[in-house]
Order: sequence, then structure tokens, then C-alpha cells
Amino acid sequence: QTQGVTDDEIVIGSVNDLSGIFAAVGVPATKGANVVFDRVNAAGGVHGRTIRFVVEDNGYQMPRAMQGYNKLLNRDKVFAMLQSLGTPMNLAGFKLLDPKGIPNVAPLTSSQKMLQEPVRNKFTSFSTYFDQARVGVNYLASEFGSQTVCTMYLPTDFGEEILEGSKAGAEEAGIGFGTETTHKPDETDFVGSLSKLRDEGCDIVTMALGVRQAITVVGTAKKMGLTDMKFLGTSASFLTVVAQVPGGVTDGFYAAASWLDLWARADQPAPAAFIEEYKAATGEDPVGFAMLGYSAAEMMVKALETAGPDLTHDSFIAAMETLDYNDELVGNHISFSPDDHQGADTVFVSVVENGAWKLVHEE
Amino acid sequence: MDNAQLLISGLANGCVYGLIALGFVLIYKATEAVNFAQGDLMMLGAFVTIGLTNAEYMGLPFWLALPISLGIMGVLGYLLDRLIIRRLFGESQTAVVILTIALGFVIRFVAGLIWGHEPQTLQNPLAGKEARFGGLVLGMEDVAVIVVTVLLTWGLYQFFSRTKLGLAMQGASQNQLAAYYMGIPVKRVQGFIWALAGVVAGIAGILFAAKGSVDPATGLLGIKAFAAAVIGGFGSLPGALAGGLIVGVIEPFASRYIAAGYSQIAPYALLLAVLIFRPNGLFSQVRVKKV
Amino acid sequence: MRIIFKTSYMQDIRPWKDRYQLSLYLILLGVVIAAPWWLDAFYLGELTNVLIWAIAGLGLMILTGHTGQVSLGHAAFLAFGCYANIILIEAGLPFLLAFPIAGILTGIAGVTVAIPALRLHGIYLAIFTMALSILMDDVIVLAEPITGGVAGKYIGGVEIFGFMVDRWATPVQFFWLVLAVAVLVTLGYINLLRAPLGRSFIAVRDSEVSAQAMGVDIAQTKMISFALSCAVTGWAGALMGMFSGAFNNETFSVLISIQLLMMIVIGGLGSIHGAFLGAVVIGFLPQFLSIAKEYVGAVFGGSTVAIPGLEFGIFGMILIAFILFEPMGMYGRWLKIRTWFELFPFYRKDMFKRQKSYLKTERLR
Amino acid sequence: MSDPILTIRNVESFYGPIMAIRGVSLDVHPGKIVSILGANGAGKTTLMKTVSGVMDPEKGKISFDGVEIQGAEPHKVVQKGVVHVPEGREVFPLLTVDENLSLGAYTSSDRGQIDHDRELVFSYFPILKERRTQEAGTLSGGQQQMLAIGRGLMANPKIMLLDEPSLGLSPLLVQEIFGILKRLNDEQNMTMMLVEQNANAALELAHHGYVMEVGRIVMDGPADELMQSEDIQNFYLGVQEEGARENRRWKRKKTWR
Amino acid sequence: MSLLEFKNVTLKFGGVTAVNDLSFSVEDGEVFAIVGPNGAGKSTVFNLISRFYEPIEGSIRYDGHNLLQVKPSGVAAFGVARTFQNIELFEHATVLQNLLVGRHRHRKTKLLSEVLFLPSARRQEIENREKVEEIIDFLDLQAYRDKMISGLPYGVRKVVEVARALATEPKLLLLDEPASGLSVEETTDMRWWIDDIRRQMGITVLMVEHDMALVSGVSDRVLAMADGAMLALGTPAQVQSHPAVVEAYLGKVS
Ligand SMILES: Nc1ncnc2c1ncn2[C@@H]1O[C@H](COP(=O)(O)OP(=O)(O)OP(=O)(O)O)[C@@H](O)[C@H]1O
Ligand SMILES: Nc1ncnc2c1ncn2[C@@H]1O[C@H](COP(=O)(O)OP(=O)(O)OP(=O)(O)O)[C@@H](O)[C@H]1O
Ligand SMILES: [Mg+2]
Ligand SMILES: [Mg+2]
Repeated sequence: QTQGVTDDEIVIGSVNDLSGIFAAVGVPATKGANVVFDRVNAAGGVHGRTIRFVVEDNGYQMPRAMQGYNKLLNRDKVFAMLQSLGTPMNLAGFKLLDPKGIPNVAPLTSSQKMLQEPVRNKFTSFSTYFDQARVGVNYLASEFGSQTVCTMYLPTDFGEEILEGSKAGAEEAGIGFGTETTHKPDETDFVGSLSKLRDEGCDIVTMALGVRQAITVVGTAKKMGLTDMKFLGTSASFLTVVAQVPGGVTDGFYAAASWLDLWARADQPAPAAFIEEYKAATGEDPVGFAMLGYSAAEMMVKALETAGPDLTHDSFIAAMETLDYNDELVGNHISFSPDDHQGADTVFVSVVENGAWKLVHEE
Repeated sequence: MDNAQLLISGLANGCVYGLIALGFVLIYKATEAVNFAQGDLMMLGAFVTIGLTNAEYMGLPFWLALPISLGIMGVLGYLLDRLIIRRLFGESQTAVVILTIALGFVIRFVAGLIWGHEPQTLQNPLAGKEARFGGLVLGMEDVAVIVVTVLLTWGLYQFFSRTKLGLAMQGASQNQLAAYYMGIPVKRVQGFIWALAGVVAGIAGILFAAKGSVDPATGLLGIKAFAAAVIGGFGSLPGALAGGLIVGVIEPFASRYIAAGYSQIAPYALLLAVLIFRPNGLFSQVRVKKV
Repeated sequence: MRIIFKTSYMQDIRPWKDRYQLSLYLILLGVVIAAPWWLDAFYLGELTNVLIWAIAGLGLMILTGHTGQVSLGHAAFLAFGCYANIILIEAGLPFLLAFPIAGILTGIAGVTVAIPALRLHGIYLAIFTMALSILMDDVIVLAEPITGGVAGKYIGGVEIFGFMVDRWATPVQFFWLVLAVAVLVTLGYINLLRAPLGRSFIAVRDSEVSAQAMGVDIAQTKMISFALSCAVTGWAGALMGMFSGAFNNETFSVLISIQLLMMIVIGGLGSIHGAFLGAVVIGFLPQFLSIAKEYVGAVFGGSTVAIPGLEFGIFGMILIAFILFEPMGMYGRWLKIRTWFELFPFYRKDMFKRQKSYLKTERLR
Repeated sequence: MSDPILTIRNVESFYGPIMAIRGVSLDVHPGKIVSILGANGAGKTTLMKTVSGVMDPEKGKISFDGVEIQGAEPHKVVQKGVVHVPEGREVFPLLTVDENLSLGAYTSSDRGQIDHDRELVFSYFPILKERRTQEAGTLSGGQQQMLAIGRGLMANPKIMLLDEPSLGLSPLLVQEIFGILKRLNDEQNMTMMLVEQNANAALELAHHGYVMEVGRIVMDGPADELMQSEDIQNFYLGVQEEGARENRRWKRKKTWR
Repeated sequence: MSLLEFKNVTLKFGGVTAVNDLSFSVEDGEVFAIVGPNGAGKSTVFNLISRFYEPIEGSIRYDGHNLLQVKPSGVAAFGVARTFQNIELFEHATVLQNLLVGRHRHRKTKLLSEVLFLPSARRQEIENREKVEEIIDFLDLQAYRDKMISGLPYGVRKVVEVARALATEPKLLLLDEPASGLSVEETTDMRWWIDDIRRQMGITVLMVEHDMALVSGVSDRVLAMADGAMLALGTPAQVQSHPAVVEAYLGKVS
């Protein structure tokens, strides 16, 4: 019997941030996934097995994450991991998952490293930060004939990947990379950095900052009159609230992400159905990351169904590798194969217009 | 011109740090306790106001919500003291520090529970308005921050140095026993100062939320404000403002002129430097004990 | 009621009061050594984690609990020890050499920090060290060639006398390694406290003025305290690194510094027991809450997360309760319980009622 | 004789498990000075603290002016007119001399009275006037003691609890202090409870005396009677085998032990 | 050569001249008392010797050394110990630990031997303990050996301070108001102790005290100070009858 699978139960684990600086991501994602699992369980589960989704809070701290893994692996004996958050935490987790061959599915980070060797037990659902930045820069350059790309980033794994992606994008577009500025998560004033970028002649600025910071940067640039500077965020800034900041502060802000905004499509059938289901289950309005959690859980359920009643890591991985479907909710196409463990490769570039995200490019 | 712009927006930002730092200093000056939850109180103040005034919540008019939320924060500060902090009366300050850190956890949790974890902006009458001085731009919120901070610092300074109650608070912080011997109701005085700190946190929160946006993790800004208060010389109100301004001003200049990778270090490097040369901060409040 | 008659000076100099007490501690040690036989992999991992935190706590306790120098930046030294250890191992040193050297290097780093900080007291020192902890993150990024920057570093198992010691492959061996370090550090700490140096730490903590008058060199004492504290913390960091197997600049954040301080205060400042008791609370309580949640969930139906972040909120509330209940730390409470038993049946009902107490300013130095 | 203004009945106070006063009863009559003598650790300070409310008694009653005050918050006790000049000065070290005096008058709001009292204190202790802007923590030991007494006077109390007021003062000032206390008692009819090691001066000044030993009152009586008691003379007034070195180790047993 | 020598020492705090051109010397083996009105600068003299304050003028020599070149913690190494007027004990330690800190200047072991508690450390501890016990016996502190300082009455603390100073085995002992707060009986004890300290232990004593009975009982010479300067110097009897001293310090003795 494979660990985490009994006759009537499958245990799925997650080491997530429910109280730390990324709680804004982890909390809704977890809720979204729960909506799916609760529904599936209420309908009798998958092949007669209910799904138990155990989420450990890491507060975005490494020691807590390690404790989470210890509990999930040694106590709950999970079958697979879903939606684990934080690049360093995931990387540390691989040390334990890999020897046991436990699948790590759809981690909540778009780092390239999520598909490091051995790749067999790792599945990501989205394009990487690297690709997002690269495609975004490329698009903006061709659209506006911009000349110089610059990057504002937090000196972390996440930040550096976006920096690299921006440089690659600049190269592809045949334009120059100007300069970069580094920041701290608690920084609140960006006038200095923006004047530096202005003086360097940057007209595309990619950002790897916190959500709140991204909003401030765009607002400050407006105040300073830097109208021909185009700001580009990645999936990490691609939140509905960013578009909804009052006073049109974020109007004209671009984001390259691997999915489409939820509320901009609230009238389409799949998002509408999701919003309704989510509201019924939780009593609140979903946000973008709730949608991601939901769709990742759907993917998990699909794979479990495909794997059949005889559920082992091998059968699960084999099932994952056959998945190929359009995810109407998120808006992208998911397909895995034995040598492609990245579900969706599309990058969507959206821009804020009148308080909502509008899709402008897809690649 | 460029530098003038950096300076002025640095000042505005520094005032926010100064405002939070004022909250730290208030409590320290009156009780010698360090309230590590001050940043989280500020966050809470912002959310309370958002809850009262933003359209998706209660939607009260801003000028009505303002006094109500400051009142709520005041009561909250008082209750914190009354129900929790006061039980540690006379116990070591380290215990209070740890207590307030834990309190910060709880406040963050409660805020996340009520208002969610996504950043929110305060809908306010100043939003989007600008003030121009020659070629310099400053948001109206920034102007408001500067004015309010300076007035508040001045007012509190007067309160502590001019009034009997202010003097009693200073006395109570230096020697609780002696304060009691003088007939000062030390605990009640502390309750009052916590209420006041709550109000100041509320003001800081409102201005901060108007300037940018808040989420439950915003309270971590308190760490930087704490550093500002220490640079100023913990316990000095003008020092808190000065410390805040220094940190606020160094930031834009550092990111403008210092290479990436190093610029974000500047405020902390400055803190280290200040402390090495002035171990008790700029406006030192520490004395050598006479034996 | 046990009464101990003292007949020789050694009775005060020895770390234990009498044979009875010694045998209690030996039994405790024996039980812990045998943990792999009575604990499953999960709890063994948790126990290892608690011990690592306790070692870090011992490190901070030397500085904060016994020398009175509050540090809110010890995560920086955890990081230093962790990186030093792995870098030395990568350079080809055997673990048995790399590990001690990592601690010593961290100690040296501690002294380097201590020199500019010698004139700082109380919150000023706290914020100074906290700034160091915040900067450590950037330093690791900037020192990319040796630290691996944001990509971080990985450490697998290490070999000790031919045995493979690895957190996940051979958790039992790893546990014993951690236990051995914990025991050695504790013994060294006990020795220190009964020797002149340990007393000079306490002297500096309680009154710098009279410590000086007794011939204690304040600067030197603080420096030694920093050195010892950081060395021990460095070892804890090295073990923490091996425990997680992978780490980068974000691993040892300032939040961990704060938790370390919380740990020793809740455990009880100025006592070795406090470091261990605090480690149990900070190290295991979150996990306990997480497990408790399952049982609560089972009772009320539904296994999923009802309120995200609830554990952390409750964690905060429990810490508050701990402090309110016993501001002197758990060790203080433990002493009271022990006295109760020792005095039995001569205790009075409100013997441990808190008398009103009052504070005086700490702004006089 | 009038009813006592302060009565203490069977009071017991503890420091944790340690019983520091063990059932003390004592009366202070209005306008009288009561002096308490006792060796080190007898519990004199503890008794004073218990009266002024900074310590809670575990048992017993203390009433002042007919109101029970045991266990009351200390500031309430002060408001009733009980002022405690504590052992060990307890000045506000970072406040100036002037500010310290102002806080002494915290309970009163009569500006004229405060200014008058301040001048009175300055006339008693001219050095304080000279140093009115100096931070109290930098005063010499004796100067701080003067400040502590002066601060107590600022409150215009009904009863003053004085814990070793002459501690660390020069002989000249000790004489002056006792002169001042006598004048306050004579002119303003102020009631006092006085703890002093300088037993001679204390009994000279007091109307009534109590002797405390290990937490109990072991002897009491009118001051002049006590002065005549042989035990008191031996142990508190130092009237004994002058300089008899050999007798040093041989201590006379106290008869009440 | 004198043991301790002050030459034209001046110290000012802002506008206050705490010590004003003061010169005096303490001879080996004597008990030397300093008296003077409150604020005369007596404690300041002690603090100058302890090197807590830097004089703006003058020289302080001890046993042939220029004391002004020594750092505060080095003074004890010369064999100078002191007590404090306001009591500065290690509050959160026992009496025994306090006294053992006094032994610090005799520490011979190094860090490593202490952490491992090698036999050398053990021997040293036993030796320290023996010395400390002698002092405990001498000052009758047996009952308080394992008590925390924070729970001791004022009078006992005063004695513990003296004990801690003695534990350093000093050559020169500075006592700042050793008898203040002690009862008559205890003051008599203190008087004999000081006598024994000088006679049996051969320690020179420099003492500040307001209790004239004690001063005249034990001291060989007395220095009277006022406003930081010398008022009179001589035998207790001479000083006590000096008109300026009577005027400024003693008052009309009744
Ligand atoms: N904080 C404390 N904790 C524990 N015990 C204490 C504390 N303070 C005083 N005691 C004990 O209470 C008893 C009475 O002390 P108290 O200070 O009242 O004596 P006292 O008569 O004022 O002595 P002194 O003349 O020395 O001032 C003493 O035996 C002392 O050991
Ligand atoms: N740090 C300081 N700042 C300012 N003035 C000071 C300081 N220390 C001492 N003084 C002043 O110096 C003078 C001498 O003080 P010192 O303590 O030496 O007096 P003293 O002779 O010991 O008096 P006492 O008998 O009252 O203890 C006093 O007037 C005091 O106010
Ligand atoms: Mg007393
Ligand atoms: Mg003096």
C-alpha cells in the first residue's frame, strides 16, 4: 500500500503560508482548494476514497516549514503535496519528497527551480517568473518601441529570477537592459529609485516586489509624472485588488501572468460558476488566488480519477502525465507529458484599465 | 531640483515612521515599556477606518468615520492595558516586550480574519490630490502627514513638559514606587497613555492607508519605526520625529545614488553607525548612574 | 520534605545538590537517549527540532539571560554557523572538524560585532543586533560566491566515524548527534556558571558599576560572553541547516531572532532549564496546535482548515497567557512547584501570591 | 485621650513565603509622634509599606481616620492624607529638584499653597533651592534625602510616615531635621510615625515608642518611660560598657526574645 | 611614601565644583576618615579613586602608581576595594555569589579550564570558598549565605557590601558611610569590625561617615571637607573641635 492511501482515504498535504507575509496568497488558495475537496468528498470522493487535505502553516519561515514537512510525511503520511508556498521552503521540501518519490503538485511559486532534478515527482501548473518577465518585456518593447528595460526587485530568489527574465526579454527584443534597483519588503517610498530609473532612461520597468509595494510604485510614478514608463509585474502582482485601487492609481499597470483575471471575466460561464460555488461554500467573494487553489485541486482530482482505484505514486504520476485539458476557469491550457511537467506554458499580459484587468497579449 | 524632490518626499515618508515612533515613545516615556505591537496597532487603526468608511464595508462619510475610528482605537488601547498589560504591572520589561510581540501576532491574525489578507486602500477625500511647490510634487496625503505629525509631536511634547499629568507620567516611568508615594494613580495613568498610544496609532494608520495601502503584514513596518525611535534616542518625542525623518530621507537618496544590492541596506547601516557613535541615540535619555 | 545538610564546600560547587537530584537528571538523560525506541519518526523529528532550538536558546541565554545583553539578532549567528559549517564541509573538511570550527568562527564573528556594541545597553543593543539580523539577509546575497546567494545551499548527510548521519535517511543518528551537542553544551554551561567567568557575567548583568569595582573588566567580559553565546548559536545554526537540508538568504529571518528571544523569556531568563522549557513551547507548541486542530476538527466534522492562520493566532494567545501566568518564565513556575513538593505538607495556600512589585527606570547606567 | 487616627490590628505581611511582620498592632493618636525602634530586618520598613498600601497585608486591619485602608491602592491612601517618606530616598532620578517637589504636591491643586510649601522646603534646605534645576539622580546621597523629606512635606499630609529620615545626613542636618519635625508637630499639630536608628533623637522627639523584633512588637510605652528601660538603653541607646573590647562578643541577651 | 595621594585634584560637574583643589594622603595601615556636610564631595573622592570620574586637574597616586592611567576595572587589581553609599550589590544573586565575585581579581584559570571545570578550576573554587567563608564568619553573615540580595533588609546589605569588598583581599578599603542605617548595636559591631580589619588583616581603611562617635572611635586621622575643598585635617579630636567644622558640619553639640 502506498503511503497516504487507504481504502477510504487519500491524504494530500500542503505547507503553506497562512499567517506570514504571503498569507494573502496562501489563505485564499487554501480556501479555494478546500471548496473542491469538500465538494468531491460530499459526492463520495474519488474511487470511493475521500480526500483529506492537511495544510501546515509555515508563516513563511523555514523552521516552521520543516516542521510542517515532518508532520505531513511522518505523521499524516501524505500521498502527495499540493500548493506548497515559498521557493526556499519548497526546495528544502524536495530533500524529503524526492527519496520517497512523493509528488509535489502545483506549488504556489513560479520559480524555475520547481522543476529541478529529479523531475519525475514534480509538477507545476504555470509558466515561470522567468518566462513571464521575458514575454512581458518582449511584448511591451514591440508594442511601444521602448528602448530600455529596468528592474526593481527584492534580492531574493523570486526577484533574481524576474531580473534574469527581464534581461532575457530585453535581449530577445533587441533592446538594452538599463539598470536595476533593490528593495526591502518593508520599504514604502520609491521616489529615489524612480528618479534613478528616470535618469537612466528606463521605459520598461519590471517589478519583483510585494503587492503593496507595486501599488505604491505605480502611484508614485504617476505623481512624479513618469507617464512614458511602463510598469510590468508578474503573477505575484496579478491581483484583482491591484486593478481596483481607488482613484485609478494603477491604471496602465501591466502584469504578465499565467492565468487570466477572475473578476474581469465574472460574466463568463466558468468564472461565474466558480464565484457562485465559492460564495456558497465560504460566504465570501473569491479572489484570484482562490481561483488558483480551486483549479489546482481540480487538477489533483482529475489525476486521481485517471489514476484509477489502484492508486500508487507510479499510477498517479502516469495519470498526471496524461492530463491534457483546457482550464476554462483559469483560462489556460494544461498539458503534461513524461518529458513536460509544466502544465501551462502560456503567458498572458494584462493591463489595468478602468479598475479592471484587460488581456492585451497571449503567448 | 531632483534632490529637493527626493528630500521632500523623504520627509513625508519619514513623518509616517515618526508617527509610529511617537507611539513607541509615548508608552516608553510614561511606563518604560516597549510596545512591540505598535506597528500592528497602526495596521489595525487603518483597517478600522477602512471598515468604517470604505464603500464595500460600512460606507460612512470619511469625516464621520475619522473620529469614530480614533475613538475605537483609544478604547482599544485602554482595554489592552486594562485587560492584559496591567497584569504585568511591576514585572520586568522583557516580559512586556514578549507580551506585546505575541499581542502583535494576535492582532495580525484578527485583522486577517476580518479584513482578509489582500492590500486595501482607504477611500478618502485627499486621494489623488496633489500639491505643487514650484516644480516639486507632493500628494495631499503627504502634506497631511507632515502637518499632522509635526503638530502631534509638538502637542505631545508640550503635554509632557508642561502639564502636571505629563510630569506625573515621566515620574511614574522612572520610579513607580515613588510615584505611588506621591499619590499618582500609576495604573490609571498608564491606562490613559495606552489609550493615547492607540489614538496615535490610529492617526498613523489612517495617514498610512491614505498614502498607500495596508494589509495585515503592514505592522512589520513597526520594526523600522522602532529603529527610528531608537536613533532619535528612545524616550524623546522630538527624537522620534528626527529619527523618523532621518530614516525617511536616507531611503530615497540611497536608492537614487547607491548601487543596487547595497541601497536597501542604507537605513540599517545608518542605524548601526548612529548607535556606534551615539550609543544612546541622538537625543540621549540615558544617564550615568551616580553612586 | 527533604532537608539537605551541607558538610563540604563541594556540595555547593558540584552542579547537583545531592545524589537524589543527580539520579533524576541521569534518568532523564537515559530516557531521552532511548527516545528512538519509544518515539515514532514524527515525534523523534520534533524532539530533534526542540533540542536544536534549545541549543540556540542556550546560546542566547548566555548573553541575554546571564550577561543581561539583549539580542534581537541571533538569527544572524544561526546563519553564520550554518553557512560556515557547510562551506567547510564543501571545502573537504570532515564534519568532526568543520562543525567545531564553524562554531568558533561564529564566536569570532560575535566578538567582531560586540566591539562596536560594547557601549550599548538594553533596547539600544537590541535594535543594533536586530539591524544586524536584517542585514544578514543582504550580506548572504552579496556574498554570493561563497554563500550561493539566493540559490542557497544544500547539505546532505555527513559521516561521523563511518556512520552516516542524515536528518531524513538516518534520523536516529542525527537525533543522537544533536543530543550529544546539547548535552555537551549544557555541561559546559553548567561549568561556566560555577566558575569565576560565569559569575562575572551575572555581575555585569546586575551592576556594571560594582562589577568594575570588583575588578571585572566590563568590555572583556561582554566580549567573551558574545563569543561564547555566538559560538553555541553557531552550532545550533549548523544543526538547523542540516535539519532542513537546504537554506538560503531567507531562511534565518529576523522573525527567528524574535522567536529566539521569546523562547528564553518564556522559559525563564537566567536559567539553563529555561532554554529547554522555552524550546519546548516555541518549538513544539505550533505543531501541537496543528495536531490538536485535527482532533477538534474530527469532533466537529470536516478535516479541512476552517480558519486559516488560526493556529498562529492561538499560538500568540497562548504565549500571552504564559507570560501573564508567569512573567518570570516557566522555570520560575517550576521552582515554585518544586518548593511546594519539598515543603509538603507545610505550604501555605497563598505562599506564591504575587506581592505588589514596582519598577525603577533602566535609563540609569 | 482622643481616638487614634491610625490603628493597626494584627497585621501580617509576607514576601512570598517569608512572613515579615507577624501580627502587629499599634495605635497612633492625632497630633502625636510615634516612634518605632528595631534591629535590622525587624520589619519596620515592611510595616510602613503595609500602611501606605504598597504592600498588601495578608491578615489584619489598618484603619485611618475611621476608614479601613488595608490593601488599598497606595495612591488612594495618599489622597486620604497619609504620606510616606520611604527608606532609600526613591527620588525621580531624571527629573529636576523642582519637578520632584512639584510631584510631591500632586494631590493638591492649590497653587498658592504649593508655592508657599515650596518656599518653606527651600528655607529648610537651602541647598535644594541652589540646585533646583539639577537632576535629582545626580544629587549627593544626603541631598537626595533632603529632597525626599521636602517632597513629603509638599503634600501637606495629615500623617507622615518617616522611614529613617536622618539616613546619610550630616550631624548638623540631623539636628535640624529633628528640629523641623518637632516644629511641624508643635505648630501644625502634624501626626507622625517615625522609624529611626538614631533612637536617642527619636525617643526624645516621640510621644510614644514601640520596639519591633523579628516581625513582632515586643515592647511599647510612652517615650520617656522607654528611655529609662535598661534593655532599651543597652540595645538602642548605646549606653553601655564603653569601649570594652572584650565584651564585644559577649552580647547581653535581650529579655524579650 | 603614602599609600594613596591626592594632589590638587579638581572635578566639576557643569557649574558645580564637586572637588576643589583637594590634596591629602593616606598612610599605609591607618584608618582615615573623611567627614563633611552633604554634598561636600566625599563620595566623589571615592568615585575618583574608582576611576568612575576623570579629574580635570591634579594627580592621584596609589602605592607609587599613577592611578589616572588605570582603567576602572584595573583599580581592584591594585588591591583597592570599596563599598557604595547607596548599596550596589548584584541583586539577583545570593550573598555567597556576591562574595565570590569579589574573588574575581584572584582568578587564575582560563576560559577553557573553566568550561571543562578542570581540577585547577575546582581547586581555585575551593580556595575561593574558603576565603569567603572566613569573611562570612568574620562578619556574622552565616544566616544569609544562600539568601538572594533582593530579599535582604537594608542593614544586612550594608554588611554584605563590606564583606564583598573584603573578599577581594584589598590593601586599601574604601567604605562609604558603612554605618548609615545601622542601629546603635550594629554600629558598635561595625566599629569593632573596622578595628579588626585594620589590626588583624592589616588593611588600610579610608572611610566616609557621618556618625562622629564611630569616626572618633576608629580613625587615626580625619579630613573634613566642605564644598569640595579641605576644611581641616588632623586627629579626630582636633577636627571635631575645629570651629569651621563645628560651624559647617557638626552644629552646636548638645
Ligand atoms: N523583597 C523582599 N523579599 C523577601 N524578603 C524580604 C524582602 N524585603 C524584606 N524582606 C525580609 O523581611 C524582613 C523585614 O524587612 P524590613 O526591610 O522590613 O526590615 P527593617 O526593620 O526595615 O530593617 P532595616 O533596619 O535594615 O531597614 C527581613 O527579614 C527581610 O529579610
Ligand atoms: N553626576 C553629577 N552631576 C552633577 N552634579 C553632581 C554629580 N555628582 C555629584 N554632583 C554634585 O557634586 C557634589 C558632591 O557630591 P558627593 O556625592 O560627592 O557628596 P557627598 O560629600 O558624598 O555628600 P553626602 O554626604 O550627601 O553623600 C554634590 O553637590 C552633588 O550634587
Ligand atoms: Mg528598613
Ligand atoms: Mg556621599
